[in-house]
Amino acid sequence: MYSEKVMDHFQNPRNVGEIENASGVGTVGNAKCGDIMRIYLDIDENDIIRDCKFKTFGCGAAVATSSMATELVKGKSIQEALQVTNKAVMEALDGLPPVKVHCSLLAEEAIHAALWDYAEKHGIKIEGLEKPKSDIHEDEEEEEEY
Amino acid sequence: MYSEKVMDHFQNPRNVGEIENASGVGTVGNAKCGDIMRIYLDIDENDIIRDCKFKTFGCGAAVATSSMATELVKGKSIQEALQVTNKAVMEALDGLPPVKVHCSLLAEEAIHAALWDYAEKHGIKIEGLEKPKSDIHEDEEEEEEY
Amino acid sequence: MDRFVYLDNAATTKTSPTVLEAMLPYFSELYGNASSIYSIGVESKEAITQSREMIASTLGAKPEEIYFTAGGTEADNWALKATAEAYGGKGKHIITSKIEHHAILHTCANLEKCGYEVTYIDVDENGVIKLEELKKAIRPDTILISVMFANNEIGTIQPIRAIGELAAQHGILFHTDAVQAYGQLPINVDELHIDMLSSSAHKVNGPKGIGFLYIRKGVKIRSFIHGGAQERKRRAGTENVPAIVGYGQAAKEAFSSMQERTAGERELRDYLIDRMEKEIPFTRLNGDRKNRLPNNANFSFQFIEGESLLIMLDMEGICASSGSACTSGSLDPSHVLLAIGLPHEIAHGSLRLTLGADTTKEDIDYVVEKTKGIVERLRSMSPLYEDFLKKCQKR
Amino acid sequence: MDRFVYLDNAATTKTSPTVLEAMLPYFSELYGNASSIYSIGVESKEAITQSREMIASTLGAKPEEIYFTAGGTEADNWALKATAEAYGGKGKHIITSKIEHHAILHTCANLEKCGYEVTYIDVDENGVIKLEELKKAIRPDTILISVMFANNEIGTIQPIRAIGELAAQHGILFHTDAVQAYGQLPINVDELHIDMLSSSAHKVNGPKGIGFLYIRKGVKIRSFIHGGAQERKRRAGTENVPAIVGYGQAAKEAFSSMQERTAGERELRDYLIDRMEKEIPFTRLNGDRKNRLPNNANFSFQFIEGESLLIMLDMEGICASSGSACTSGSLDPSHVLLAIGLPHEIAHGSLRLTLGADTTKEDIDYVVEKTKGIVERLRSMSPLYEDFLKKCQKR
Ligand SMILES: Cc1ncc(COP(=O)(O)O)c(C=O)c1O
Ligand SMILES: Cc1ncc(COP(=O)(O)O)c(C=O)c1O
Repeated sequence: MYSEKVMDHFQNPRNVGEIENASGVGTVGNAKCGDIMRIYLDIDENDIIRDCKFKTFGCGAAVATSSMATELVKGKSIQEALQVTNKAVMEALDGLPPVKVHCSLLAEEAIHAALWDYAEKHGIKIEGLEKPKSDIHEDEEEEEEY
Repeated sequence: MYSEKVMDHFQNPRNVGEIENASGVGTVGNAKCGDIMRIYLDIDENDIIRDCKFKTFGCGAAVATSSMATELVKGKSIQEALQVTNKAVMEALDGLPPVKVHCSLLAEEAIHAALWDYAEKHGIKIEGLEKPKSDIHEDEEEEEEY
Repeated sequence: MDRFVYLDNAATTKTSPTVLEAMLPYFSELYGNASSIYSIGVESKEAITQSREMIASTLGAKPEEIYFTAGGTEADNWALKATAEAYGGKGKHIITSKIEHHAILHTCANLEKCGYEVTYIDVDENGVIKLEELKKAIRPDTILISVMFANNEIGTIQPIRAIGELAAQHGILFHTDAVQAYGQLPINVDELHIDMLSSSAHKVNGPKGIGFLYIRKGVKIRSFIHGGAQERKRRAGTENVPAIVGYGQAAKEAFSSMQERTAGERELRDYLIDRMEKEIPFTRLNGDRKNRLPNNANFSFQFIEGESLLIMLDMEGICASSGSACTSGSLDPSHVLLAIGLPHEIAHGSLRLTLGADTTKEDIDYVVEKTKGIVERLRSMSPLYEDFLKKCQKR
Repeated sequence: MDRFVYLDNAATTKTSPTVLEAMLPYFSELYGNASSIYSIGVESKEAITQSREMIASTLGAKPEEIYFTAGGTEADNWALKATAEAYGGKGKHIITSKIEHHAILHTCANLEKCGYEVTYIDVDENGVIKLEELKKAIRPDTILISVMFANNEIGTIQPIRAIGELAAQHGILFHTDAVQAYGQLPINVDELHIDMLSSSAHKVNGPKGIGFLYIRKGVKIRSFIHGGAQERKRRAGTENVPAIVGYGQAAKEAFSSMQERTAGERELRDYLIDRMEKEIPFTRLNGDRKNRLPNNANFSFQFIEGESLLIMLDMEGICASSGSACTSGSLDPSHVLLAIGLPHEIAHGSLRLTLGADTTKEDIDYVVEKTKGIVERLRSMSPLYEDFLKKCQKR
């Protein structure tokens, strides 16, 4: 069901944990749908993401996309991090099953939420960043139904 | 599906054939339903059935009941022959599958038809013998239907 | 008995030993539920995927258009009832033929009770559907045409492409019961404009209890069996993994051997027909002489009745059938033989012999010899034959 | 991985090797169509008769009340739809429970679309149906009550006798989905006033793709699958002889071993429950502690999600399930866990372990150890657990 990359990131998730006094924290998803992601960012004075950690309640794909998303934004600038879309996360994981695509959207959203938190805390505005929805399930692709 | 007795009478039917100038001949059944029985009787001056033959177009049970019926009436008086019911034929064959019960009715009817023919030819009336129906399928027991 | 000759392959076939072998691991080793997440479940799922792909490829279909069922009957019921349910708003008229299998005819009868109207198209004396009549039967409220690919009793192959084109021209769904044709004839669902197609594994040396319904992508019929999310939510029930694997293997074997096998069967079949017609008087071949299934021969022997014939053949080790196996026990003669115009007493005396890949010329010779003797014996006991002879003498 | 432990016997079971052995001759040797007249067909028919008799005897039923189907789902669909069709004139109201299998719930949803009205009765926190509510739901137009014998997720056994008596008093038909209970609990259809009962072989070490519907003599429901005259004209389709034979053998084995086997399972299950509850904090046993299937244990581990847990268990060689296997792939948590009142996030973190005859104490110890570690690990990754800990610290 999952690609080897997904399984690797699920079994050995990178960047699990918390960051004390993080520059920004974002939590998205809800327990009703079975996945919640929280991303911690440590952003330096040059707007570079020095460190990034996550905690996730959710399925294998939720964990793997969180892990991959943190990997993809670490060391990037804020503007670069904004370019990390769910597609990029999926591609980096060699794809996801159709029912799990929403997990990658959630990961994208979690990063945006953490950045939004950072911006709010610092009273700045990040160009191209919109207030994140906490729940992305409305966008979810449904399997063909009969 | 069939008892050993039925199979024996089907494989080695007794009294197959015709009787030239028979005292009475009866044919019952119709091709539509898939069985036709013809019984020939040779009746002596004392009303004893000296000989009895049959020809049958039909299934295994039709052949076996014809064979058994001829066996049962051979050597009997006309009045005794009238007592040979379909039940007697079935019992003598150790039973028939429910869908084949009508064959035994047909055999009973064929004997009656031959006796009727005898009576008509000789201008006599046989007590207890009614004009036989040529087709007994109306009486047939249907399997439980849903 | 001298020999065992199985000539009832249209009723059911021997599961090929290699098919059985392919199935075996899925009973007691790889028994995982295909919908589960752990490895032995995933292995089941992959086995199902492979089987589905194999079957799709034999029809020129997409894997996601193949839905496994418990057999041909369920597939037929599904196609008809679900189409009726889904398109009942558009219209309530269905067209089929008079010589369909009971899986179609009795389902149609059920639909008639539920307010649908069914037109049953006639066939000619060879069992070929009357296309002109079919054309005329089409109405604005016709939602489905269901005509079998080839008949199970007399083997006649229907003009499926012509029917498919007709249906397509009128925007009507076209279903075909290909239970007898699948694996015997090349079928391409696109070329023939088939929207739905039923099939059953045990007719092609696969296991019993598994079949499939091909449903063209876009055909919006619903589930017939509701429950779990199996088969893309369209057919519920824990997947019958061993049987599905067996069907995949059987399809593979049937299609890879098709040309050679059916050529051999055709030759033997024609030899059988030839000898029967020449050597047994008052014998009629039923069905189309040319457009017939490669393995089907169906005869009527005048003046005798089918069941007696079958029992006597069985005593000689020969398995055959008369009319359709499903209706044995019934007193009515085959509706197919009546539809091609046979009178009742001749319809009652029919014999279907359906060959398999392993049928030999010796088998055929044996069957012809035995049949000859038995027909003779039964005729000598037949009042109809007696009448016939007397009539001839009088002339 | 150190070990392979299969604890998903409620999803499907290994086909017992002796069951498979009983089936084998019917694939490639005794492959005759059971409706045919010749000897190898008759042998098939006799094998079916024996199997039917065996199964009938396990329920205190008559052989002619057992109708073979392709599985539990088909049996459930048949019972509901055919009752609706046959008794729709009397009324259009059906009563069932909120925790039925989807084979019942989705069929009910389909019937609702067709103009029937369905009342779904609540269960208490242990998953036991609320009898008072059921009583009140009965109306003059109620034609059927369908309540499962035991639940497939949480194992809770329902008060079937009380429901049966209630139905009988009101002259309402009573169907029970006994797919999980059959072979695990003694069942007598007369004593319990059951009119119809569904079952599926692959849940009791029989093959997949075969089940049965018990229909009490006199219940006038019609066919669901129309076609040939098989199963006393009530269920069409070529008989799946090997599977039917396998079911007979599996039933024989399940019932002859029932007492000893379930006693062993009960003991191990209680040991499992005991350890899990003691050794893993924030763990909840779902389902009734006493009135539960002998082989079922169902836990919710707070703060973690089920799929992750399952994958990690799989990596340790442990097969288990979360919610119902049929709905995996779906995002909704189990409707059963929601019905017993669990909040969504706890319902998402459930684990079902269902034992088999060959489960050992060592297996259980291994599973507990591994589960402990995995739950700990997943909690360390869980934002919900983080929040919970922080809340505790604050106090
Ligand atoms: C033409 C045709 N349709 C449908 C069926 C039904 O298939 P099954 O018995 O596998 O359900 C058969 C065979 O019995 C058949 O020959
Ligand atoms: C309670 C219950 N009912 C019905 C079914 C459906 O049975 P099957 O998958 O054999 O069709 C199952 C199992 O999946 C079940 O557990």
